[in-house]
Amino acid sequence: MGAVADCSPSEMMIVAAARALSNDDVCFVGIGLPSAACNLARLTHAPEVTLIYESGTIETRPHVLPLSIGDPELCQTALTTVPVPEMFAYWLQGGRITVGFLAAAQIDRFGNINTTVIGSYGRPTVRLPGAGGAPEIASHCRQVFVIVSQTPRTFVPQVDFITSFGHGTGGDHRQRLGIRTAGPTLVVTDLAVLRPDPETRELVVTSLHPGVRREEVAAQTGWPVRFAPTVEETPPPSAHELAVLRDLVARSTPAAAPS
Amino acid sequence: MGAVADCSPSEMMIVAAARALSNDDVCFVGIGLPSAACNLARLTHAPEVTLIYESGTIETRPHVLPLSIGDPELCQTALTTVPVPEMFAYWLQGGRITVGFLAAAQIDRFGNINTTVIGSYGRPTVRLPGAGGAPEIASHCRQVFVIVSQTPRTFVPQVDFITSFGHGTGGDHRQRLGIRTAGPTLVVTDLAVLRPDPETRELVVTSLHPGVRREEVAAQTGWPVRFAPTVEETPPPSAHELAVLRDLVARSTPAAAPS
Amino acid sequence: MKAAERIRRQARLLSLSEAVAEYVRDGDVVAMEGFTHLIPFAAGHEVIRQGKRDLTLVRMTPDLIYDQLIGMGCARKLIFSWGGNPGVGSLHRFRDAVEHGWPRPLDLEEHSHAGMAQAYAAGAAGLPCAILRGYQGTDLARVNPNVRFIDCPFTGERLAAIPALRPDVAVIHAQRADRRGNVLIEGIVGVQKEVVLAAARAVVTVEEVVDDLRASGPNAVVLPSWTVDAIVEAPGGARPSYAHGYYGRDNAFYTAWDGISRDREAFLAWMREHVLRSGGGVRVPGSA
Amino acid sequence: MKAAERIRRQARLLSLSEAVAEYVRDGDVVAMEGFTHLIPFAAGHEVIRQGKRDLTLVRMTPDLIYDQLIGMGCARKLIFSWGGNPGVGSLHRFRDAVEHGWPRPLDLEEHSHAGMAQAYAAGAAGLPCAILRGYQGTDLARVNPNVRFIDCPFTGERLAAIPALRPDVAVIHAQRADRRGNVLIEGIVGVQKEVVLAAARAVVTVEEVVDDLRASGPNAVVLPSWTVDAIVEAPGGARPSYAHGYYGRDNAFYTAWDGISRDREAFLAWMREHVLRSGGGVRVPGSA
Repeated sequence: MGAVADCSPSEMMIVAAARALSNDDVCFVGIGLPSAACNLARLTHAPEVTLIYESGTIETRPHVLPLSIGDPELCQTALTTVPVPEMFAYWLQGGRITVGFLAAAQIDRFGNINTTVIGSYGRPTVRLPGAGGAPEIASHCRQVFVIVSQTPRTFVPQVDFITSFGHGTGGDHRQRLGIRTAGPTLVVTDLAVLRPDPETRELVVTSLHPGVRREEVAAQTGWPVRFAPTVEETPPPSAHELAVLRDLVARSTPAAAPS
Repeated sequence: MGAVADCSPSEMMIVAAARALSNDDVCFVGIGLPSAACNLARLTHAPEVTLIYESGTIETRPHVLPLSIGDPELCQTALTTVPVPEMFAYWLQGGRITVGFLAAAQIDRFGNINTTVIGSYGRPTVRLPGAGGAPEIASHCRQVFVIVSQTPRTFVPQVDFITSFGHGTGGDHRQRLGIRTAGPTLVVTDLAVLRPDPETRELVVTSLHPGVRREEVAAQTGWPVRFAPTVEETPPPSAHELAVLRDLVARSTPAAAPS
Repeated sequence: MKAAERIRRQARLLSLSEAVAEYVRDGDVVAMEGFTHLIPFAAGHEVIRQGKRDLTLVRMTPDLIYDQLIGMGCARKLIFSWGGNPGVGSLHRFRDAVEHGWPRPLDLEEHSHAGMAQAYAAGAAGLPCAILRGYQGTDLARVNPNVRFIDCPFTGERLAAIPALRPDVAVIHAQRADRRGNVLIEGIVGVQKEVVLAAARAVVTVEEVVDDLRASGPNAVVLPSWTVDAIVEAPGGARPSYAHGYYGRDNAFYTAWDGISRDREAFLAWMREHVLRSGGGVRVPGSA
Repeated sequence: MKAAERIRRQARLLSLSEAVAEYVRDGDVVAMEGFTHLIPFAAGHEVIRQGKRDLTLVRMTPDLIYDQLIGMGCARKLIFSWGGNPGVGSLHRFRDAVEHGWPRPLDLEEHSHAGMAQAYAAGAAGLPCAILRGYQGTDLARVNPNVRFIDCPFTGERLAAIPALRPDVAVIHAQRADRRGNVLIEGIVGVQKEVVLAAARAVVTVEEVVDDLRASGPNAVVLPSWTVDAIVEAPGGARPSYAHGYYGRDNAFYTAWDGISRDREAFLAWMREHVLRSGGGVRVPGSA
């Protein structure tokens, strides 16, 4: 329990997300928490993981976390940098990416993601940044990992706007739309790990972070969240994982470092 | 007449074709005679003419005539070299080319060009190389210049196969197909210069090379060729034009140099 | 023979004010591109100083440059695919215009990056539309009538189609131009080549005008002088974004912008101080 | 999590014979690309030596490499856009196969360069088809059922459509690979990136395998090791075509080929002498 006590929920979230990546993955990296998780993986158990940012930077190895999707660090440490139309056409749509790593403003019980508006599109109460690369990341990567803090505001029964299609209304909805990829297979939060039910594709809790109780997760979820038959406890961050993450955060611009 | 006497019909053809280019032109250059004419223009009256070869070489200034469309000389002397899909999409189809300069195996009275087969497509008597870039050069360049030796075999009433669409069956045929460019506006041969009639678009003789008689042109044309109301005499090559052309030919591979 | 004049440009070396005055017109569809890198801030500030109005602004990532143009009332419409302050949060002037119509209402045409990148490529390629496998299941296709679907004539697969983007004027920033007006772009090259080739007019600001372009290798990204109308020497013209090989991204200013832009008055005061009163249009705090 | 294995390749350093034996199979759709530059002759000769049969050969410009494969009876079909000996004349073995069915009949699927280049790009981009403004008024559209037309959903303009090219195996030659298997291509880059990304398998022969790729600038044309299956060190492997930065094009041999290839027996004698009996497969006359 020692390691847990002195690690923040955000650190636990990033570590748990990082562990999902392997050396075999070619990962399309979103900015913020996904970028932190992907680079932690690269700096710990998956030194050969291939990281790609939508700015066109292929096989990049940033020494610090980028603030933007196109920071100088990304191009300077990349194997090569291609034009943006090529990135989306040949590399993403071309089906060369194994994992798309996304954040979310809202995610619903079927893994659909909203980063466009809170409220109605025509008269939004909050205008969010919008789609960026996410819609096609969600449809073209072999699978999608989502990393997001868990609150009733972010975990909603149904998103206000489907920016990135997850499992739609569940079941075989993706296949019915002609989408060939697996979609969201993993959602890592500051409390737990959720995965889609094999049949209904509803997100269910498969692992609780150390010290987190089911009631807390239920309270932070906007729908009556279900738990897998066997719910595991997420292994706490190792001293090494924590040290590498904290070094990475410490040497990055404050704004780029997840708090 | 002095200059004429010691210049070959082929030299007269190349010089007459070269004169049609100006410094303002961005020219998509075919290999062989078109390449000789375009580079002669660049080395004489049009030093700023922009030459582009379909291998992706933009603004190239070869010191010797290339044998192939992608000789090292073309890339080494180019402003930049782009991938072939980009060349055809952004540069040719994008409408950035003022003149497409083509050769032909067969050309008919409406400027349609055949470089595919003599005889039927299924059972050809002669299988020619085929289309290459020509079909889209013919449709996307603002105008097309053709340079070809004039014989009854090459100047036919109707081509066996339309590889590159000229004026079709004449009149407004191009517009009816939704083609927005002028098509063949100039055909230069070893005997004469032909241009399309403004109405019918049939190729008519507008200029005879020095010493060439109408009967010779008629004898070398596979249809009853018509002559413009006023037929000019092509100005003979100047001593300078001839000297530059012969230097260019002399320093190029024998195979690349038009005889 | 004069066809040339209609399609062949010839780059002229102009001052920033001359170039913007001549090539950016009220009511234009204007695309100032640069994907995080090489954002043409100096040119954007000159557009604000000249008080251009009723612009349709086109940009994949509006970024601070369009937050400023929108906040100063230059735009009537925005065509975009991601409108945030990268890594920081909201573009508050963009939000204020969309949520409260201040200083004026802003029409939106919204795409994904993939769609918008291919729409620029289609514009450069002289196609009326782009096709992609995209927008499947998203509400973007529901709210944007410019996202339609066609069937592949061979497989029957349903494909998204978007109209080609063909701005009236493209404005980009690049590292170098030579004295003939040929332009070199290096690093994260984004959609700059596409937007210049897609637009009817093109203005390029550069870090420096040089005798030798110093292109790295035969396949460097070069825009020939005859694809550009105006070259403007504007050193630092991409700050607070960056220019690969010249200066880094001013992440501190991007972070500070969140506070500056949150409040209308604070925003206007900043613009008066740092843009309207500035001649060169390249003075941005934190870019020292 | 194992999705990776299905789509991620990992380049292995193999001998030419190993690579061709493992990745080029009888009946394959094979694309050996290289637009005049970097034509993979060494690999083509190894395909001939290993007696591969019933290949569908795909190449914009068949060039001497396919004239040799066709003359040796390796091909049942050719997908191409220009089938001549550049600047010299006919490809006689190609003509003999088309005109007289020797050594066996050859099916043709014929395109324009523009169509074929976009078909490769569509293959790389995971699209089922490419669209272009092309083939208007030509008989190519009449004789090739793979040229169809669609209407733009916005303007109604008629556009040509071609199925994406997705070869079973791509074979290219490049300047360098590093020890991890990353590949650098410079100069006239043709459609090499597209064909490698479009194909199910990819073999790359290189002039040299080095510690440092020495890419010129951040935007050099590089194929990551995970897009390639086999790297083969084959110095001179593009002769008699050329390798920018290494050796020039053997125009004398291209010219001589006209005489060698005109006669069936002379052709066979040349192939026996210079290809079948050669181990490395990179010995070509005039390439000294």
